[in-house]
Amino acid sequence: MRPIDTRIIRTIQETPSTRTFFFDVSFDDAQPGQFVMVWARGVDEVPMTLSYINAITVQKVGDCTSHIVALSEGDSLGIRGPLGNGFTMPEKDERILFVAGGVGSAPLAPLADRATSIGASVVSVLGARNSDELIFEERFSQAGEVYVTTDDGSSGRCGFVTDQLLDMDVAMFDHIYVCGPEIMMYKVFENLRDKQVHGRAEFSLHRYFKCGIGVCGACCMDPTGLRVCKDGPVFNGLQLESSEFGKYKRSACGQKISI
Amino acid sequence: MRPIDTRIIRTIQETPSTRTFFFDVSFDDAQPGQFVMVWARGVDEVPMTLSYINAITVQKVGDCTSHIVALSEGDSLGIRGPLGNGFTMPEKDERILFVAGGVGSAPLAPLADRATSIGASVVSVLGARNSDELIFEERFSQAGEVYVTTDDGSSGRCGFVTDQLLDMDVAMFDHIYVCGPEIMMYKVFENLRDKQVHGRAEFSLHRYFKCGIGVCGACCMDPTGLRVCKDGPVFNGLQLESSEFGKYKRSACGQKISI
Amino acid sequence: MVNVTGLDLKNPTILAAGIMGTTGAAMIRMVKAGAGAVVTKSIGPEPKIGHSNPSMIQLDCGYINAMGLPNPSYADFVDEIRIVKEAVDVPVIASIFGGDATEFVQVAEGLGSADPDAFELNVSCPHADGYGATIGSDPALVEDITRTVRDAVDVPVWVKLTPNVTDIVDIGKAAQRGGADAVVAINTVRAMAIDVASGYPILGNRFGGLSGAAIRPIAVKCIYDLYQALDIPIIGVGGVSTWQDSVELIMAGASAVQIGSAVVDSPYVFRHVSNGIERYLDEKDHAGIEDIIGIAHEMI
Amino acid sequence: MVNVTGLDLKNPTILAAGIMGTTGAAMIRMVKAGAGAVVTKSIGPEPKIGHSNPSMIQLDCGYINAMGLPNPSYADFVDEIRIVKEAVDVPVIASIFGGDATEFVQVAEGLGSADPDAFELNVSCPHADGYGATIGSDPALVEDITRTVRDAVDVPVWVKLTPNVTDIVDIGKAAQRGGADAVVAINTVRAMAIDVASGYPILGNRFGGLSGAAIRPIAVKCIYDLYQALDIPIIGVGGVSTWQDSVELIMAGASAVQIGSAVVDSPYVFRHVSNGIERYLDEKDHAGIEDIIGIAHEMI
Ligand SMILES: Cc1cc2nc3c(=O)[nH]c(=O)nc-3n(C[C@H](O)[C@H](O)[C@H](O)COP(=O)(O)OP(=O)(O)OC[C@H]3O[C@@H](n4cnc5c(N)ncnc54)[C@H](O)[C@@H]3O)c2cc1C
Ligand SMILES: Cc1cc2nc3c(=O)[nH]c(=O)nc-3n(C[C@H](O)[C@H](O)[C@H](O)COP(=O)(O)OP(=O)(O)OC[C@H]3O[C@@H](n4cnc5c(N)ncnc54)[C@H](O)[C@@H]3O)c2cc1C
Ligand SMILES: Cc1cc2nc3c(=O)[nH]c(=O)nc-3n(C[C@H](O)[C@H](O)[C@H](O)COP(=O)(O)O)c2cc1C
Ligand SMILES: Cc1cc2nc3c(=O)[nH]c(=O)nc-3n(C[C@H](O)[C@H](O)[C@H](O)COP(=O)(O)O)c2cc1C
Ligand code: FES
Ligand code: FES
Repeated sequence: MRPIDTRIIRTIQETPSTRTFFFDVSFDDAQPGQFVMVWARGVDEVPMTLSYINAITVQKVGDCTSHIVALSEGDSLGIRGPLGNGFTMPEKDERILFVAGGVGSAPLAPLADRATSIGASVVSVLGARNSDELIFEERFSQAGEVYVTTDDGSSGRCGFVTDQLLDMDVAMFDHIYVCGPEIMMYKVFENLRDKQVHGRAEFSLHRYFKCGIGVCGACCMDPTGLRVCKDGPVFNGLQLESSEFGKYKRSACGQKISI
Repeated sequence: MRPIDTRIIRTIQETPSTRTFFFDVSFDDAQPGQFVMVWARGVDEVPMTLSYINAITVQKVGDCTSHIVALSEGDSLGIRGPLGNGFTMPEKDERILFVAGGVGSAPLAPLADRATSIGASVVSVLGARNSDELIFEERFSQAGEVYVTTDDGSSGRCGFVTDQLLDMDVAMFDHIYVCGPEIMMYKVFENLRDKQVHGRAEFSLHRYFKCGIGVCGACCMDPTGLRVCKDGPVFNGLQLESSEFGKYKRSACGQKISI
Repeated sequence: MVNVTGLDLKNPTILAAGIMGTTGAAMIRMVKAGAGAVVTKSIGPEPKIGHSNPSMIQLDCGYINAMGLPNPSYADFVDEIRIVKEAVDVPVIASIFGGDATEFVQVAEGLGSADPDAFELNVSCPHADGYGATIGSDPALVEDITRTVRDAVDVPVWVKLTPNVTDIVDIGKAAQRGGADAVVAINTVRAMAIDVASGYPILGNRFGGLSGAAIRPIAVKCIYDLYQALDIPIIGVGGVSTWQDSVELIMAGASAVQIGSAVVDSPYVFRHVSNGIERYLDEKDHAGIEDIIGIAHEMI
Repeated sequence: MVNVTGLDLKNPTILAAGIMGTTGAAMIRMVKAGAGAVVTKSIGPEPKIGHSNPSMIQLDCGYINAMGLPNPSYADFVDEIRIVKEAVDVPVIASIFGGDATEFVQVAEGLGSADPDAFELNVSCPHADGYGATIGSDPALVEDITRTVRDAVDVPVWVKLTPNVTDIVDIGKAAQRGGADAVVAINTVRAMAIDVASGYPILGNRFGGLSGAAIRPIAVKCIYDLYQALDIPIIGVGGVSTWQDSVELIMAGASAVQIGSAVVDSPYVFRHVSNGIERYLDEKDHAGIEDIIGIAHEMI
């Protein structure tokens, strides 16, 4: 598909560096965890999770995201999607654990909304650098109990999400959904693997995307060759065993970069 | 569409110069009056009406038809279709007149079958050079009364279909369907127009087809520019008023040829 | 109203050469269905029946054809042009071909009495030995033929280009040097389809030209490159079936667009496309099509 | 089993260059999904990040891409080839590019320690200034580079051709004169797409190459023409996604087919296509693919 011309109809400053952009186009078929390719014309095109059925939540990290976060109501973007595979849908009466780090809560929040609406039993662990950087806390609160950890202790527990996990019986959950910086996700993965419950966990991965549709191979994982853009971005913990996950990723030219 | 590879599973010698070829492919959506482009590989591709849902009836007139009539069971042809617009479907209790000349009965016969099955009231006038050249007489008999005319009187009335029409009250029919040599169709057209019932009549026309799908313009009628291959081959009598019909057609290079 | 090379087009959509252009009546029908101008079938010095059938088939992407320039010759066609000219008030452009400059002039002059509003030189048909692209791949021949026709007639001369060359800009520049008033891009792309059941090439001529949606991205690139290099207008053609398609060609640099294969479904494609362009210009507050011709070049 | 230039392919389907060929793991996956051989991403002398995004989009007909030859350089890539070679028993062909003969040889030699089974020279990428088609449109350069690489390595050398030339046969003959063991046809067709909402060319590089179903008829014609003119085998590529598509290329003259864009839906396209070819050969009582290579030329 060609990029769809999408107009920004509302923005919310979520944190000092992160804004949510609501569009006049709604991706009604999108599953939580699916992403779109967001084209800032004349700049670049980058992958972004749908944080609502009609919105993305963008953290400013470089060129393209700086351009995007500076946009206002009425501005437009070119959007291709929804792409990739989302999370496995939880069912009523299932027990769910969300583990989010920073803007990693973006793909999980719509799933939390879904969990709320079906009445699943939810616990969330949200980590952030500081209290300002917490995103979508209310959406997780609506769904169930929320534990917050911050690096500086400005909100919730001082420490990392993994600290919180160590205090919990992760084996009691039917599904564990994880998104955040890879180093954090990998720590969570190790924790869950130690308890042999990583098969119940799904991780939303980030890799450098070029085509975004599963052709070029830029985003392939070692050693399976699974494409993050097409076979992912959501993977089950078992798929990530003995993989590059947590160890390295690839730059735009294909060179390995340590995580 | 590309030509569909179609195998001949049965043939019937209808007359000394005409054979019907049944295919292993059935054009179930085809309406009576629609045609297919028949590709004799290495020779030529020519238009042929579907005389059954899975058959064509071919009269040998030149290169390509000579090649086709020489084919046997097991041989194959490339078929594109069904193409064009067929006849208006008659309804139960309607009174129908068929007027066919020679192999012109091919597009009308499936309509006669249809009329039989819905129980319409049918009269048919079949013309041919001689009794040997009569085609599908039984299919029309099944549908209702049949009048036969032959040029040499070897069967039925000696004379032309128009002679028979003059003896009939054509105004009593709801639909009049006509196919045959253009000179004969035009005579029928004049007859019906004189009685102001040509608006109830439909004629299946022949013109030289190149593309067969309505792009090239080779088959266009004057002065409307209607495409016989796409807007036809079936036209209502009113559409043919003051047209080239009965006067001239075009050769493969576009020059006018008198009828 | 759109002005291209001095001709007033009713709207920016033009019937492409070789499509519904064999008879005056067919062209009149296209005008009634909304064409802002019409180009005739390519006409040559002698009657030509063209290649044997199949001469056009629809593929999963686009169409492939090898008509082989069937035409009744200028002597027989001049009346068809007269018929259109009398019936409609849009420009009628005569597409002509020949084996050399002399034949081109012979045809142009032979059709002259019917007063065509312009000539389009077909130096781009990919499946006519000795004609079309055989000539149109050679800048010197293109320049020579363009100049000779240009000198012989007093209406605009458009030169239709083939994309089947290493650099279409070379050929476009040759046409411009020869005095072309506009170039038309693109003719069909050399192509072939084989029947896998039998191994036979499907077209009677074995190979032919690809048209329709498959070639639009190729046309866009050719038009973009020509716009950057030429001073004369470009008329875009290739795979247009919606107003969006036409706007894409215009943004690449086309001053008007021709529509060919897309008449397959309905001649009203002209009306739909031109209405769509108008709506788009309105919505975007553009005064006219000039505002968007070639704007892709400024979007950096 | 199919033998092409001395390489034993498990089946006639080959992963095309630049598709899922950036990592050893991805290529191994393609082999497991049925590829009879794999071609790597085109590798050059220096790391290259390629053009900015969007670098590939799906159109209504086919795909358009301008990756810009992103690659980690031969020095970093040699290990990826080693990984594939160790894991699978199908030929691994290294696609390489450079700005001149010396660079080509530098890359070929740099990858040599991983023992690629053949080299495919990319002189055909349409959107890499100074590389690819810039070189591949010039018969003299193609001949020179082919000969120089041919002399420097002791495995087969395939030369991948661009269709964006007036006559692909000229380039194919140049490759043959230079000692190519096979030619690969075709690389993508120069093309462009413009966003009508904004006027921006969609690709980061503004233009790129068309692939997928849109170009298959173009590939068929190129292969057909090359088969008529060359003595070396032709490997077909362009728009194959079904076994019928592959048989069409084979009947035109291809000894094997590469598959690129069609992995979009599933890597198992290799298995489906090769199984389909086998079924077809069985049904038609052919002993092997040799029976149908180029048979379109005999069907008259
Ligand atoms: C599936 C997926 C979903 C994502 N969802 C979100 C989201 O909801 N919110 C959010 O803020 N961020 C999200 N990201 C990350 C986001 O894509 C990057 O932050 C963005 O691409 C940075 O672009 P830049 O030009 O601003 O930074 P640059 O300065 O160009 O690069 C900074 C870093 O961003 C990453 N990056 C740059 N370009 C790409 C690319 N084409 N593909 C992948 N990563 C790239 C690289 O790691 C790079 O090192 C997601 C990434 C992926 C893969
Ligand atoms: C809509 C339609 C339906 C037809 N249905 C039947 C049918 O059911 N049975 C039947 O026997 N015939 C039918 N015909 C006529 C049939 O197409 C011609 O008899 C056949 O094309 C002759 O081809 P040839 O090579 O044998 O003869 P040629 O020697 O090539 O030509 C003899 C005459 O056949 C006609 N003809 C040749 N090629 C074409 C063509 N491409 N398109 C149209 N006419 C052509 C011309 O009038 C020509 O003068 C139909 C024609 C049309 C237009
Ligand atoms: C059936 C057919 C006949 C054509 N005949 C001619 C012709 O006579 N002269 C010419 O210059 N171009 C001819 N063309 C090319 C078209 O004018 C046009 O350039 C091409 O089809 C691309 O446009 P489209 O994709 O809108 O069809 C023909 C195309 C088709 C499909
Ligand atoms: C995303 C993408 C990247 C490509 N990269 C290369 C490349 O690095 N080297 C090369 O020779 N061809 C490259 N090609 C061209 C393909 O190998 C192939 O020739 C072309 O895509 C046509 O085949 P297809 O229609 O099956 O995709 C690339 C094509 C695509 C779509
Ligand atoms: S980014 Fe191209 S395959 Fe994933
Ligand atoms: S035969 Fe081409 S339009 Fe009818």
